[in-house]
Amino acid sequence: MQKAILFSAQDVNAAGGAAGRMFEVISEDSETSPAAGFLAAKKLVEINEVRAVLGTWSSAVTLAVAPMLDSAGIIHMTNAGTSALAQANKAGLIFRFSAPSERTGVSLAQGAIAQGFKRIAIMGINNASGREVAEGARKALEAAGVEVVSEVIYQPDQPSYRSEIQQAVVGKPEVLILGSFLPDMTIIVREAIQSGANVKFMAPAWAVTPKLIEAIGPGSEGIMSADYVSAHGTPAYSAFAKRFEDAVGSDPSGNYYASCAYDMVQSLALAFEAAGGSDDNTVIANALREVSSPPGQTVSSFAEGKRLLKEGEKINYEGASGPLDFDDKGDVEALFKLSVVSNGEVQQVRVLK
Amino acid sequence: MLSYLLAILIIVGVYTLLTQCLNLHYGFMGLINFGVVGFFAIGAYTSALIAIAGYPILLGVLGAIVLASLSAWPLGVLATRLREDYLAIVTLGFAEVVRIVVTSESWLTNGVQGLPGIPQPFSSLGPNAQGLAFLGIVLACNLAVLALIMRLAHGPFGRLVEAIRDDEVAASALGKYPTGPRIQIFMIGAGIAGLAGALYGHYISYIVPDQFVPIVTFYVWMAMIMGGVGSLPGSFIGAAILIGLFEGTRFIDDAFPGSIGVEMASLRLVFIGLALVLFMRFRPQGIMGTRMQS
Amino acid sequence: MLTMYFNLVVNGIVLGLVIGLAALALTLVYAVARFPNAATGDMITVGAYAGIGVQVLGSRNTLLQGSAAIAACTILSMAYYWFVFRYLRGRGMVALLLTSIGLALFTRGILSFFAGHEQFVFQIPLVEPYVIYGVIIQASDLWLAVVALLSVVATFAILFLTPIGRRMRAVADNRDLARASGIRAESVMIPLWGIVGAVSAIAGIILGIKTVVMPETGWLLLLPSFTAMILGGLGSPIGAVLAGIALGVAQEVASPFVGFTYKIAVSFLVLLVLLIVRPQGLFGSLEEVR
Amino acid sequence: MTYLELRGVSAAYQDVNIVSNIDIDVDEREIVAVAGTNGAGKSTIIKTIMGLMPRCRGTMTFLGHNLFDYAAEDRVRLGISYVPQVANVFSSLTVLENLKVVEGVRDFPGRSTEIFDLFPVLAQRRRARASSLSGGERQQLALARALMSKPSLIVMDEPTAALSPALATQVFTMVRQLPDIGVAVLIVEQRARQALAVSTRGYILDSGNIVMAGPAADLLADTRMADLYLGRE
Repeated sequence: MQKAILFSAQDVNAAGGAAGRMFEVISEDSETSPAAGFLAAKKLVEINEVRAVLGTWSSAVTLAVAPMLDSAGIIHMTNAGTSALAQANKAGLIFRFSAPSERTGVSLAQGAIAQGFKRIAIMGINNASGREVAEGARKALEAAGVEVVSEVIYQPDQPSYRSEIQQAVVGKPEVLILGSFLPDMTIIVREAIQSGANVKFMAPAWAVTPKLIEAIGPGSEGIMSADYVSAHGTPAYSAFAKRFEDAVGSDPSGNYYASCAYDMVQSLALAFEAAGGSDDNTVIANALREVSSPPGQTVSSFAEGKRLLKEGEKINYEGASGPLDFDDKGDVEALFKLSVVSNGEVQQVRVLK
Repeated sequence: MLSYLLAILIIVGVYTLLTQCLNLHYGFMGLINFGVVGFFAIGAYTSALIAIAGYPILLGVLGAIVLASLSAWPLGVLATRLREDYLAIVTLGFAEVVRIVVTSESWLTNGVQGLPGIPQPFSSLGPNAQGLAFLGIVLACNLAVLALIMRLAHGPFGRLVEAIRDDEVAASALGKYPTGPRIQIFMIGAGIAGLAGALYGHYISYIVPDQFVPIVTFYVWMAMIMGGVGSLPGSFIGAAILIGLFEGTRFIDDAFPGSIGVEMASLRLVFIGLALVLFMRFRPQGIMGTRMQS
Repeated sequence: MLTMYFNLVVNGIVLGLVIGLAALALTLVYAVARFPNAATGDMITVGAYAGIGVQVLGSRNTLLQGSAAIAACTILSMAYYWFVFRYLRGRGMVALLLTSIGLALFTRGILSFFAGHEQFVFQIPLVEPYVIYGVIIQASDLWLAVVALLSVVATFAILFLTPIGRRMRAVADNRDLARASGIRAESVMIPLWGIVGAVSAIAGIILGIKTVVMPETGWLLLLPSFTAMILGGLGSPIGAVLAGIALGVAQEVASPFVGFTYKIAVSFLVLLVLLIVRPQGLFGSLEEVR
Repeated sequence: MTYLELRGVSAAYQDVNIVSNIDIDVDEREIVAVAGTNGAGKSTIIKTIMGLMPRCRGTMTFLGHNLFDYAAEDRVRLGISYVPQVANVFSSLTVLENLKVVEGVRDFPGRSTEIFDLFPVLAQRRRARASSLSGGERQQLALARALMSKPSLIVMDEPTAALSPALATQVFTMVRQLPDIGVAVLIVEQRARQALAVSTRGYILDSGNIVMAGPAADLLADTRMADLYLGRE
């Protein structure tokens, strides 16, 4: 993620910077600990005098730094999925580049229904994200009149989840919706296969990565994932992916957040350009909404957008991670796709409405 | 700049309180408390919940102290009966149970989502003045605790402890320290940690179970060891070095941009681990301390 | 219904074997050095990463991976003793424990610096389980049980059938008497720390195969292993292993009643009750007979 | 010939001297008793000789070797064996293991068989855990282990402390036989009269100082000493 941000900033600076100013990236480590994140952000704001903080993804860290950034008037771009973020967004300076976890849960449920499953069980890791995914899925299933066979919330960092799996599959579900992260998902799927549970798996895209497929091997065929429609396959994404791989040396598809991080910097730069380099972050934030939403000519990089802005055109940034049309709460409009692992790759099946 | 400095000093102040708690437990009484973070969590949650419910912050802080002390009572009773290393693991387990409870009982604690929006005192003053005022409170709390511990140490019970410690024969004759005061001391210490938790919650304004993991306890032990076991000024110095280590490493990255990045977290762990080992090996009495109890 | 409980028991035994192996490594150190060695958890992690290292170099042979892990951990463990713990003898439990925590953090920092925070996985084929009257037994768990059992047996053979093992137990029993009888403590301690390393390595490989390998892998196992060590009677190797299994079973069988988030607290509760009722541990110990 | 020679030896815990300025000699095939009341510092002298006291001063030689040059575990190799007062056996080991564990120390393989000939009681219980032995049997085992290394000198710390008078007499009988197999003995005892009765020479220790020394018979005959230190019969 950090690499994607640096890469993106280089792009901006190579295009002559935004409103005549170059971007400088200073990175701090939140250790995914709220207290450390708080002090890290405080240091960025006070010592490095940054204008925007990008790339927080842990819900706990994001919620810990949000009020402080908010009162200091700093733009905050995040991937955190927690629903509590909306409350913290008082000044309209928070932008979330991915969907809320609960919404991911809903789309998993929709995906399961769309695939024709009747008996569905839910497992969620006991943290903010896992619980919200599980909750979203359950609510959506109940609303659609589909029975939830069982729901299990499990503790993180256990050496084995056999009993949890046993509990989840006791009602013989056809599919298991997992509100999981990669490590626990890896263990659960492996244990489930090895204990002969005849069930399919479905999880948020952040857990269904090439790492997972590598870890499970052939057994990973058919694992489904749902996520926010990224621009996978679009020219914007392909261009980004190729250049990213050349520059950084790794394939960004392995890291869900790489494209988000790239877009954060690009869109911020466009907003800065559009706002004429204003020193007021509220102006920038409003400009950000404008340059990323219709109406306007679609662009997918800062360089392209900058040129159009110079010509006085309206633009609409559609990034490598998706169309990015922010609403008042700073959330993007959620449009989800269902993917499935086949031939060892995550392949898109359909878009979920 | 000022506000960042204030933030660091406030966190140092909170850790100083925790270190004072441990100094009272271990440095003074020889009780091996590996559950400091449990009392810290109880304090933070109690005060936050009371304040969020709309009661005055002061009431929350008082509640934090009282509840943390009360929760220490059964452990204190146990402490008088258990071998020292058993107590260590019992307290460690206690802190883990506290964390599991606040994680699980989401009707009360909002579980893994954490409690956002904890009321902050002086929030109308603007960041710098607020930080300054908060630092004043933290300082005052530390001084009050210091005075309390001094009184305990120089009171009749403190003299008894001192006498027993210096006289091997008396120690073996009496067996252990008298039970009643031992439990009281344990509870008072826990109250101090509860106070630290309350201050911490109101300052950061957001608490979540992830903040109360066992490693926090070990950090406090580190601060005590570095400062010097049994030394009260050492509590402050130890806490300051600890936070200094954490925050200082942030600036390495500024000096050499892009050189280390996320690997910094690993290096920080290496530094802290190494510091602990070297201190134990070469200066077990800490910076301020004169003796190491074993 | 009954099948469910049988399955939970099986789950508990599997979990308990992993905990028990870690507790065995802990208790061996406790027996001779009288402190809970918090660096054990990260030693286990080192074992897992050593195995992964072999895999990265191209070999999927578990035996080879295990040997590498044992070699790495044995050397590291002896180095811990030689460069650190040797100098701290007689400093008291707390000093040694804190030092071991320092070593634990240090080790984890080094590991994550070089290996990063992303997970690694042992590439093993996933196979269907044996189902006996509804009780599910995974092939890999059978292997795990065999290996765990073998390592316990090997440890016992060394301790009880060899001259060096005899001397280790003598030093553990009464260090002063051993020295005054002419037993060089040092010549006993180094192989003992080596064994501790080897046991940790095996626990690491097993844990790695069962789960995923990350820098925190072993550290997270520490608290249940501490509990098992006390439960088994400090310093009692057989007690540690049995207590590990007992804890695992108690935790899993309790889960239908207390839920999956509270099941971890069960082991703490068991410990608390035991300490009040029977402070010398379930299986007695060196402490008891001294 | 002088086996063991202590000259001006002091030993301290932290900064407090427990014994000061002690002179003791033990000659070939001699039994020497150090008698004194509880807390006189008897055990400290033994521990000093065995290298188990952290702080000591003075000179201490054994067969011409400066003992301070040798770590505790190496003093055995010079030919000194130790029978401590309490915790005198490895209680979690069996009787046989208690003997075998020191087999490699001076390398007399098969020595345990010879020892079992000397101690038939132990031979019967060779598979038993030492913790299951009676007090008298433990004392025998401790002595047996001390003999494993064919020592020239055995130092014994109150071997009869926890024993009944009958068993104590048994132990003293055993001690009396040791010079016959070429072993000198240094024994500290509270049962001073009995100890002196089997000894050739004796020292009386009080508050860490030697207050009287001489042939055992003379000490026993000295009525002043008898009143003060030996207790009335």
